[in-house]
Amino acid sequence: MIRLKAPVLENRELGPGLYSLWLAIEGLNEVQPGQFFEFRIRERFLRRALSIADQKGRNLRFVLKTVGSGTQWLAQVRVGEMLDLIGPCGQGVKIPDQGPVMLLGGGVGSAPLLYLARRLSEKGIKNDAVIAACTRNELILVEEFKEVCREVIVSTDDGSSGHKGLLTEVVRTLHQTTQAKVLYACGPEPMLAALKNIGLKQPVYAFLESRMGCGMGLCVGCAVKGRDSRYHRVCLEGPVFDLTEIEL
Amino acid sequence: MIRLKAPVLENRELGPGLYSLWLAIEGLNEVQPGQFFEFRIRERFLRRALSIADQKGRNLRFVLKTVGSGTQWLAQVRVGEMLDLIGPCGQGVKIPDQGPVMLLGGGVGSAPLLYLARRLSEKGIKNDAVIAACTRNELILVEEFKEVCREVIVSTDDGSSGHKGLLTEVVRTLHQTTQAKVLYACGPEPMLAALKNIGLKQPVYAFLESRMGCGMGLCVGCAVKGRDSRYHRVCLEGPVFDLTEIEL
Amino acid sequence: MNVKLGKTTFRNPLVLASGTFGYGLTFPEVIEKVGALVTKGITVEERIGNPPPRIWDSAETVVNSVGLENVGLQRFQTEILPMIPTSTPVYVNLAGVDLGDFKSILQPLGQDQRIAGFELNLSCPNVKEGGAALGQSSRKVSEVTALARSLTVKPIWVKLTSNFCDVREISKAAADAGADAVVLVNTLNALVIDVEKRKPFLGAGSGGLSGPAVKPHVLYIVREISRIIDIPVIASGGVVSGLDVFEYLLAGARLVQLGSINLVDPGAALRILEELKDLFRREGVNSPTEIIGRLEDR
Amino acid sequence: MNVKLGKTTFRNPLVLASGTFGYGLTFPEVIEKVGALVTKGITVEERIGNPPPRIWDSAETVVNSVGLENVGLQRFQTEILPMIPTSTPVYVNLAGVDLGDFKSILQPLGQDQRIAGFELNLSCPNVKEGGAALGQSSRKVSEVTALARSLTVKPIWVKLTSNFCDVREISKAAADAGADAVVLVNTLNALVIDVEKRKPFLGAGSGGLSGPAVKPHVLYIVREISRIIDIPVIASGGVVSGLDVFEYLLAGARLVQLGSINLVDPGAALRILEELKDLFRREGVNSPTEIIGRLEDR
Ligand SMILES: Cc1cc2nc3c(=O)[nH]c(=O)nc-3n(C[C@H](O)[C@H](O)[C@H](O)COP(=O)(O)OP(=O)(O)OC[C@H]3O[C@@H](n4cnc5c(N)ncnc54)[C@H](O)[C@@H]3O)c2cc1C
Ligand SMILES: Cc1cc2nc3c(=O)[nH]c(=O)nc-3n(C[C@H](O)[C@H](O)[C@H](O)COP(=O)(O)OP(=O)(O)OC[C@H]3O[C@@H](n4cnc5c(N)ncnc54)[C@H](O)[C@@H]3O)c2cc1C
Ligand SMILES: Cc1cc2nc3c(=O)[nH]c(=O)nc-3n(C[C@H](O)[C@H](O)[C@H](O)COP(=O)(O)O)c2cc1C
Ligand SMILES: Cc1cc2nc3c(=O)[nH]c(=O)nc-3n(C[C@H](O)[C@H](O)[C@H](O)COP(=O)(O)O)c2cc1C
Ligand code: FES
Ligand code: FES
Repeated sequence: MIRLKAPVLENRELGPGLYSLWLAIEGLNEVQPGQFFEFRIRERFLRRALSIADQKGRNLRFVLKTVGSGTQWLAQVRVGEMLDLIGPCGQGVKIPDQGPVMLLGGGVGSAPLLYLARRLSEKGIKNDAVIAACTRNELILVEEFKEVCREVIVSTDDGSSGHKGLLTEVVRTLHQTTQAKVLYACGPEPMLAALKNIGLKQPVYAFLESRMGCGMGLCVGCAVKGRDSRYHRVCLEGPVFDLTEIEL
Repeated sequence: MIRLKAPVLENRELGPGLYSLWLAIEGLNEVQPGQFFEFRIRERFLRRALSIADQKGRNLRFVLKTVGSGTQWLAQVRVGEMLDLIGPCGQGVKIPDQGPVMLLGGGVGSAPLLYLARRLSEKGIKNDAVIAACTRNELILVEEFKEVCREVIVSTDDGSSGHKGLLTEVVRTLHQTTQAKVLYACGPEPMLAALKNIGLKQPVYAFLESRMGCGMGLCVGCAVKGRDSRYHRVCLEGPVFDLTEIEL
Repeated sequence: MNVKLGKTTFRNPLVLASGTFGYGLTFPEVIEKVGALVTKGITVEERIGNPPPRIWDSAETVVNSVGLENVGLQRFQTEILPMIPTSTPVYVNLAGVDLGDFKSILQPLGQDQRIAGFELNLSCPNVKEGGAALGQSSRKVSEVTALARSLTVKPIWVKLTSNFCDVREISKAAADAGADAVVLVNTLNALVIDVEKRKPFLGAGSGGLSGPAVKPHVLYIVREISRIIDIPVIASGGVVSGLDVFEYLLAGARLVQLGSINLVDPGAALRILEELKDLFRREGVNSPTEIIGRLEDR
Repeated sequence: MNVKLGKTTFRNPLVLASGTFGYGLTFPEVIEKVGALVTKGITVEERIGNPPPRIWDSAETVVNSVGLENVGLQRFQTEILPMIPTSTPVYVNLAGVDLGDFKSILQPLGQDQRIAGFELNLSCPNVKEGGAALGQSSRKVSEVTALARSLTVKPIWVKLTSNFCDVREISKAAADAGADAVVLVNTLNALVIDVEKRKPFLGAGSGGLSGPAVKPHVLYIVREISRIIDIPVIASGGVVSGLDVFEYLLAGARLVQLGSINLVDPGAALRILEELKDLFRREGVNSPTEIIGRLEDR
């Protein structure tokens, strides 16, 4: 984990409030899917966390959704601007030895799964993705997923594209679900909570969010409650947890 | 005095830390030399005051020197950006009925005098200007002054351009000084204080600065001590005061 | 948007805070829309105020050391009172060093028709005597409030400080002595340093901290105290938006003062009022009374 | 950059504040360059801490409600102490509900070679019992300090709160009871509201305010108290730059803690140290001692 300055190579709007940033990162060791960077922003004192969404050589991609002044500031950075980041933070996902793997992305939560899909496909592990969103224009990265997944299933809550219904409902009906050895899910908390309750037999790993102080294990600000009723640090032990190990 | 949004038409560097901004101001009544606008800035809670430096139709010019984060923010605004301002604030200068008038500008203090010179020349009142700065590249607006003044005398503390020496020393030696019916001075406080002591017989009006809260008479933040040992509000009774009326 | 405090009905919960709207002689279009206006602090004798600089700011704070510059009782009566706005209730902020001062002011002004009520400033950090020194002692707050109570039937708001005292005790003392409301809180004592000169930056040596950064702290105080006293609480600290006003109402404030934001935009109260109305619509709230103190526990 | 506090010499006046650098087990390259490190608060029993969310921020503030999450005395002794940094003096921040708690911790730890000293946390706003409730009473501060004094010969710093009390009196009590220094001040009580839920935003209900916005207020407190007590003052509040440290030294602080800024940049202490050195060069200062308390009057 290091602090670095990285120039913005591209900032593109993907949908309403959804932006894709490519940054050039120098002097960085390997990064893992699930890891994130802490971005210094104007307007707020603390950094903001964004997950690695993709990688091309030294360049890293981040996808963000504007939800407050921090992400709004990040959404307006211009090409050439230097961003101040710390990372990579958190534990990367342990890439499983065999597939098939199923990736479940809700909303902007699909972003970190793209990088996971890429790494899986590089290792020759079969993976299918369900990319879900409330509505059509909030679906992100579908074309990119198609490049690295065996199959990409799209679903929207309002049926404006792909399957109609909540991601969890769709997942239940898919034959890929039963085939998968392991599932990775990233999305809003209600989605993760629902996934817990649809009786999947396989391990499900969830990419969690939480309000973070430092992202580096210094402050214990990022607690998430474990099954053992203790708090775990999302930034240090996570952000990826076995879904059965945490309370949602 | 109104609050308005005004687009930046031009932002040009004039010298080290010196910037000229042109803004398009809609829906504004006449403005007077000596008046100023209060600019909303990022990074600081209170507005920052800049004097009107020139006017062309609906467009107003401001010249600023970067001294802190407020002026630094203003220095980097881009063409097309909308600024939030309140103004015109303060009392304008009463344009005298006859000349010659002498204008004494030190550093960025020359800026508001340019607009005064323009208004004087429009009224056909002869005026001479002494434009002073520490060194050559900090001299501003000399060409513009030449358009509207009878004579423009340049002086620098280090002699890198024009007369060498402090503005007050130069002023003492000029024949224009004795001819002038009235003088207007704007510059750093030590310059104004020195002017007080060189025994000028004519009235000298000083354009003052002070740390302001509101710029509109609400807070009494902008006090300057008068000869009567009372405080006067620079924003409301000023910013232009008879030099003999104030303590420096 | 009506809200009642004692027997008085205010057209909305917004109050322009003392020292940030002068004597209310400018911007009538703003004043006529707010619930009330509090004047700059008045003292028996004219005060010229503190030496400059008097103000400093950061992104989310202001530190001021104006120091109760005011025209004094006599000129206030002769020059200001005749011009004071009639479109909105005007509360006169009163400052003094001792009981005698408050008596000198309240005897002539206590029954004046043009004045809606009084805010006793027992909390100014910018004067050497009186001000916060009074407000840090329950006994003195009690004495001054009781004296004021005996000299006027108009509403008495007691504006308190949280510096170097237990404002919970002080608030109780004010309530017990007959205050109609407490105003929480005046600016926090603050020091700004000019490193080059190795001196305080402000001419007065120190000042009072206000602005959005203090809001979470003042919200806490407002909630604490509105739970332990029986008289209404008026909030003052860091309001810049309708959302902030909503929060203070939830935390238990009955009226909410706007201070520093007026300096940035004298029309801020109008914007904040619109924001508050929008929020009420969105949240299905019909009147401030519905939400005052309705912050639930976690 | 050396500075002495009692018999101890620190390599420079920078101290990493409790709760913002864990137990000092990461970033050794930073820790070895500062004057001292204060650990996260330790309690007798393990504490799981407060429910999330635990942190909120604005441009110039942080509000946290971590709530003394810690491994407890026993695991601290067995798991943490053996790994604690030796490159820099480590002060252990201690929290407790009553005298018994402090006794339980100080009896085993009081003479431990690996510990440079103790910071008694009588000021945590994020726990229901103990914390600030102790620190708001001169008597209790006196008792806890005296007890600690009797159980260790190591330096005792007493970390105080300015909320709902007169921190001047409390500081005197700590000094009289044998503290080696007071640390001024812990976070200010703060409430953040989730308007949609009409509940406090933070899981614990409320939290503590820190960050650059509090600096002018804490500077004021540091100057006031360093003038009225005979033991050294350690400043804690809003430091983000070398200039801030310089200001605290001028105001009378002997050591200066860095808190929230560590969360933004764990290497901040190194940058701040360089800035301070530059400033010393520019101002012709050879040692912190030359400027401590040397703020002139206006
Ligand atoms: C490990 C990790 C990885 C992440 N990766 C990504 C990613 O790849 N892409 C992405 O878009 N996001 C990601 N996030 C989330 C992202 O960090 C947050 O969206 C961001 O920090 C929000 O900052 P903000 O300043 O925009 O919003 P804030 O203003 O801080 O608000 C954030 C949310 O909290 C709520 N909130 C704040 N204050 C209050 C209050 N007083 N009352 C009620 N609610 C309040 C807001 O409503 C909002 O929904 C990640 C988070 C973590 C922890
Ligand atoms: C009526 C009026 C008209 C003006 N017109 C112009 C104009 O036309 N052009 C122009 O360039 N300027 C003008 N000014 C001045 C301009 O408003 C100021 O330069 C500006 O407000 C500074 O803001 P800032 O945020 O850049 O600097 P700040 O950071 O606010 O600092 C301003 C100055 O105060 C000092 N200062 C601040 N805090 C401290 C501290 N703690 N210790 C010591 N010193 C401190 C700084 O060193 C600096 O010199 C005018 C001012 C007035 C009142
Ligand atoms: C410039 C200025 C002058 C003030 N003058 C007074 C005053 O005369 N009397 C008083 O009781 N409060 C005074 N205050 C305090 C405000 O009324 C208000 O209580 C405080 O600023 C906190 O609110 P805010 O954060 O909204 O500004 C003053 C505040 C400022 C910024
Ligand atoms: C996330 C966080 C956790 C903290 N935990 C503790 C603690 O355990 N014990 C303590 O005495 N102070 C704690 N503090 C207070 C800091 O040590 C410091 O006194 C305070 O934040 C003010 O300084 P700052 O403005 O530099 O942050 C904590 C502060 C923060 C931001
Ligand atoms: S965010 Fe600070 S420990 Fe996780
Ligand atoms: S700046 Fe507020 S009265 Fe002049």
